[in-house]
Amino acid sequence: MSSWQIIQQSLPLFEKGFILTLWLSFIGIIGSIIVGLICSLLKYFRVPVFSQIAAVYVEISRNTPLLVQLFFLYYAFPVFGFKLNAELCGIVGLIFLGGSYMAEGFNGGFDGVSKTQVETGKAIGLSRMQLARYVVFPQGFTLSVPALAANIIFLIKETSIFTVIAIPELTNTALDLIGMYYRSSEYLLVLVIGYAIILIPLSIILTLLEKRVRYGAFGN
Amino acid sequence: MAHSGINVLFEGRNLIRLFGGLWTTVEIAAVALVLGLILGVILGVLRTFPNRLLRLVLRLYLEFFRIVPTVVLLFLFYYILPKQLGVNLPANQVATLVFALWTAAEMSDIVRGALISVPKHQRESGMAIGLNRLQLYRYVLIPQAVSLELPATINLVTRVIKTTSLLMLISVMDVINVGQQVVEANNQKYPTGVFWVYGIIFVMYFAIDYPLSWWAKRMDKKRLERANG
Amino acid sequence: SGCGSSSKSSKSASSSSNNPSTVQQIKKRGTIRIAVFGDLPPYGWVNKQGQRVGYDLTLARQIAKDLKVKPKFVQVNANNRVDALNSNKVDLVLANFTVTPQRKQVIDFASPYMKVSVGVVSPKSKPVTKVSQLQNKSLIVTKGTTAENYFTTKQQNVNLLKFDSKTQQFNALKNNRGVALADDNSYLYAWVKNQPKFTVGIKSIGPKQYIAPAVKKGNKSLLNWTNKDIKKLNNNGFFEKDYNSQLKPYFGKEVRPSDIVIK
Amino acid sequence: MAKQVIKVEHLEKYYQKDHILHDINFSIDQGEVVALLGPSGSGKSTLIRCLNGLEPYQNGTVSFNGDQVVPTEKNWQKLRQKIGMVFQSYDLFPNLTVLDNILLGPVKVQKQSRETAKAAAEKLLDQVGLREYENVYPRQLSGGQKQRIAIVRALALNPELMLFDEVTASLDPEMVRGVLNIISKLAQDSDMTMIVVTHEMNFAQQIADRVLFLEDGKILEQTKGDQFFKQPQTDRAKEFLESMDF
Amino acid sequence: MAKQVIKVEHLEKYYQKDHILHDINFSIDQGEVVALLGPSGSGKSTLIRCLNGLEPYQNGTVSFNGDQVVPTEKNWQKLRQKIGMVFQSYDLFPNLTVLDNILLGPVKVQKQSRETAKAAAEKLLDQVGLREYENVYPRQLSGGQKQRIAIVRALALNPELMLFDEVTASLDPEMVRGVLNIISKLAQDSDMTMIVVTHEMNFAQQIADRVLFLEDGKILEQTKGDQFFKQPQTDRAKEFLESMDF
Ligand SMILES: Nc1ncnc2c1ncn2[C@@H]1O[C@H](COP(=O)(O)OP(=O)(O)OP(=O)(O)O)[C@@H](O)[C@H]1O
Ligand SMILES: Nc1ncnc2c1ncn2[C@@H]1O[C@H](COP(=O)(O)OP(=O)(O)OP(=O)(O)O)[C@@H](O)[C@H]1O
Ligand SMILES: [Mg+2]
Ligand SMILES: [Mg+2]
Repeated sequence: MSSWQIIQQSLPLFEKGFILTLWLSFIGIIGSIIVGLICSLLKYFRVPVFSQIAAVYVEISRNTPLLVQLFFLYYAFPVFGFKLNAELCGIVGLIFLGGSYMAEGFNGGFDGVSKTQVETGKAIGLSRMQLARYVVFPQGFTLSVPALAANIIFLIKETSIFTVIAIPELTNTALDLIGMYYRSSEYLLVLVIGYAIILIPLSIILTLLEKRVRYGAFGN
Repeated sequence: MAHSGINVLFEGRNLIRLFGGLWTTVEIAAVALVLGLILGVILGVLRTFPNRLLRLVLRLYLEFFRIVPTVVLLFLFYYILPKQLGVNLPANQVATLVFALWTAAEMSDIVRGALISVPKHQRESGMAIGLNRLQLYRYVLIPQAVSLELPATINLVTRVIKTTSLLMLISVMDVINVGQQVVEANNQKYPTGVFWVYGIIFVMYFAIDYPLSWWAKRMDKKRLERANG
Repeated sequence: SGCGSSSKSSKSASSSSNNPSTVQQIKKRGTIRIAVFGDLPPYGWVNKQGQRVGYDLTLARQIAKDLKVKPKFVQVNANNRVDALNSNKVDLVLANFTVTPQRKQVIDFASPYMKVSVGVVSPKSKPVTKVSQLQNKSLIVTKGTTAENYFTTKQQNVNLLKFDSKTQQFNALKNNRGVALADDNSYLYAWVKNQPKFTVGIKSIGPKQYIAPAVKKGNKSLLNWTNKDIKKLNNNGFFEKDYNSQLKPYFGKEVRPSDIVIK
Repeated sequence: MAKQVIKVEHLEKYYQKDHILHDINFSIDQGEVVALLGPSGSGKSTLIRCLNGLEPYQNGTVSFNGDQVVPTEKNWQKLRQKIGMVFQSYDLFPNLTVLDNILLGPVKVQKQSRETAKAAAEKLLDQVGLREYENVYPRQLSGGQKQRIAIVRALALNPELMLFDEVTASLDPEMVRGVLNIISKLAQDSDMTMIVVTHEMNFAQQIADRVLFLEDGKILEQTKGDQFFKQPQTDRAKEFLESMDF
Repeated sequence: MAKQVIKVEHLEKYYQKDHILHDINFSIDQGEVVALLGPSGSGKSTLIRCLNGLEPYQNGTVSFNGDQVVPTEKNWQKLRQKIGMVFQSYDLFPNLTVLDNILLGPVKVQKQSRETAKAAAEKLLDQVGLREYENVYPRQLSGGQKQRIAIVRALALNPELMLFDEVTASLDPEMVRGVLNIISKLAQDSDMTMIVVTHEMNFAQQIADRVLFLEDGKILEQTKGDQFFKQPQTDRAKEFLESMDF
């Protein structure tokens, strides 16, 4: 069979994997942003106990590989009767990892708001809440956009690791086909193209967004 | 029962083997980092040169490594390189090569970013005393860029170390692969062994990466304070 | 096109004189690189002392000994056995490699040394004894195995959960991630012996199949040598000895040497 | 006797181990304009930042309108509505329009109605000649314009005390004049109590009722405005004045 | 007749579409000190940056010692050894000690031996009163000290022409004087040819043999120093001078 036929025959399977990759990434990213924002807010408002818990979580999550996190969730936790299906494991794992990355992104933005801006806000009598609402958050979100964009791309790529817990996303599909039909060049090519189709347009969109946001708020 | 599962680590040479696997991991990461960081600095410098073609080529190199997930990179290099190009390397060296090239790509962007954020007047002062381009980079720009980029570089290092967990997929006897062997070989005696084996691997990665992240964070904080104060 | 022609030329080059895996080359090098499993007791695994042992490993060492070279083991998963050969990572695969028509197209098998067929293991509490019980249920397999191939092509309404390694697939079964697991029956016998809660409910489906050493396509030199060596080993009873030392302790009473060893 | 707006007694300030302000004592009456002069690093900024609680101090007291401030963040936050402050850097909020910058305090902090606050703000904008810019974003303004808006923003809260910290230091020389003019006018026409840190001696001479001369965190002299510039009491102040004009 | 050090003819400079410098013509004789004055944004920095090739220009010529400069990067790089330049921001290299900052040019560019260069550098350091700082890093210096070192660094190459671009603009007021003194001394005692951009009118008056007054990228007038300050020829210059002192 020619390479082209091989590729054509595999396309329906890849399409399924592609959609799954997109879908898992989407949920994972939304979840990560929510978790990250919560952690970041806990830190910003120095909520006792919870902010410490969030800090510990962030460190654990940031400093261990997703693969090991997934192994834990998927293989080790069920030993103690805590069992999630593979897709849920993947999503939980991705959010567990992404939450801390997003939290760091938001923190960076909030910390990046200049000290004089904060002091100016205080000087006109804004309360801590008001300072956050009118000064720190609007400027901080803008500042964190580049980091968040980088995290989004990063998380999408991390879904390739889901292959180890038998989720038939893109990478898993390719490795599986290679195992059955031994045409690794063709399948890996399709795989790379699959990621490129997702990531190239996305990275262009995010870059544009970054530029726009930056100009919108800090043209000075 | 759960508590006794931990003994799986102390059976035979299991623990030593796990550390041996970790050593393989660290070794690959270390060599890849040394090579990748050096190459990355060179590429980063080249990316600040005015030559458009050069910049385009290096940019494409970066984007390729950015877009293709590391798992896929590993498979590409492990299987495709030998077939299409006739270069044949054992798994550990393939892994080292992939990680080095990936590190270089990411590093080139960090270096470029740091170089262009060295204040413009520093570059111009250098030019004003007659330094040529090489001298400008050698005495003025690179030394200053290094201190600007250090936190980002350390973060890259932690990422590379974490990503070595993928080595298990291409027949490298890394800590996770050894972990799987241990789990399988002791399955019957220690049904909860899987928890402890993956647990210690988790702790190992954390123990390596956390101090590095902490260091990077502290430096970033200091820089922020300096910028603000 | 250009791409195709370059791959063709490299292929022809690798099957001719500069093939690094000829007997001559191997002897010159002094080591033979053999792909084995690392997590499949009792065929290819690593014991708690860190030694590679098992039925395949004993054979591998014997082959190296007969070649008068040292063995160098490369651990593989089922789905990279073919590529390990094709990308010249190894000279020989001794990783429970089942002979199939598709595989024969891309690599060369030597004479078989073991018989198997696909079996299905399931919990004793909910045993699966007929393939029809698997309709629309999740069945655990490892990527690149004959079991996966069989179910993908012959039983398309079974949902497959595909894993990379044996460790992962057995763990998944223990965690009830599927109703059953399909793999070569010989491993399943060994595995259930240690797992009293599970049973090999379907002992054999599909055709009887053979396990054989594999070499890169066109590597006549090593192929012929291996065939001769297997014949010799068969004649002097090596495989029975290997069976008795490596496999017997892991199997229950339901397995006899003649189920496995080719006479 | 005029009402005492602010009174500082035995104020001491440390940064970690560094002793920055030493036993600061002074008080300012309503309507008085005090210039705070002194070499760079003498502690001028630190002192006026202590006066609206942006810097914590380790000892001594600050009283406002006769009431000693219990230095909690909450108390300071309330007081800051009565103490306007303008900084050296043009510190407008880049994410808000000029008008929203000005209204933030009156509307969100003082809970004035937007209409009232807006009317007042527009009057102030008229005074600084920037009424037409009310709907633009700060990035579209020049440095001098930004700084004038910052003054308006502080005034919009109707403060009883205004603190100016080198408000012209980062302006282009040609822009300086407009901003100083506005402060002069404010000092002369209104009854505003002010503390002004500046390096523009001519300007200081023109507006100051009194001069506090600070060095190394100590008040070296407190002298009437005219007298300070003609006949400073200390040698250090004399030397300082000389160095200030080439 | 004195030697003509630099001559500019019909110089035109654009940033993309913006026409920044319009038909600039002037020349400077050896030993002459020219003050380049003008409002912010008038193109002063751009002009002097064109004179040592830091900015490319689109039309016209620059001649140095009678030779027209063929504007390639290589040529400029050689010429820059003869043209010292000091910028507004303290632009010492933070990664090198004071001495290494100064020696970088003489040793690496001019290939002098380190000993010779060091002896010369120390002499210059003595002149600006900073000999004892030769082994410290720039961050340990005050702004005025840094700027004096920057001047020494430029002088160490023994340039025939010195360009100063608002060298005191980011200094604390008390520091300004020391730096200006050094430039004055250089202007008066040595035979150095200089172009000085400054906003300190007293200083300009004191050192300038001639004033070039720039507005909107055009030279509005070229007048003898004394005369410019007493009796500027154009109204715009008069207005400018008035705005500069409060
Ligand atoms: N955050 C800080 N941490 C430590 N020391 C500080 C801090 N801020 C200021 N200082 C020190 O406090 C002293 C007074 O500083 P301050 O800014 O009040 O001086 P200043 O009189 O306003 O000077 P300038 O005229 O330059 O604005 C200086 O010695 C300074 O180094
Ligand atoms: N890199 C640039 N790109 C586009 N326009 C520029 C650039 N640099 C300067 N300009 C413009 O060129 C004009 C002249 O600028 P220049 O810095 O030479 O003025 P200047 O007289 O030195 O002002 P100042 O006194 O503020 O230093 C200004 O209108 C400025 O906006
Ligand atoms: Mg100050
Ligand atoms: Mg300028």
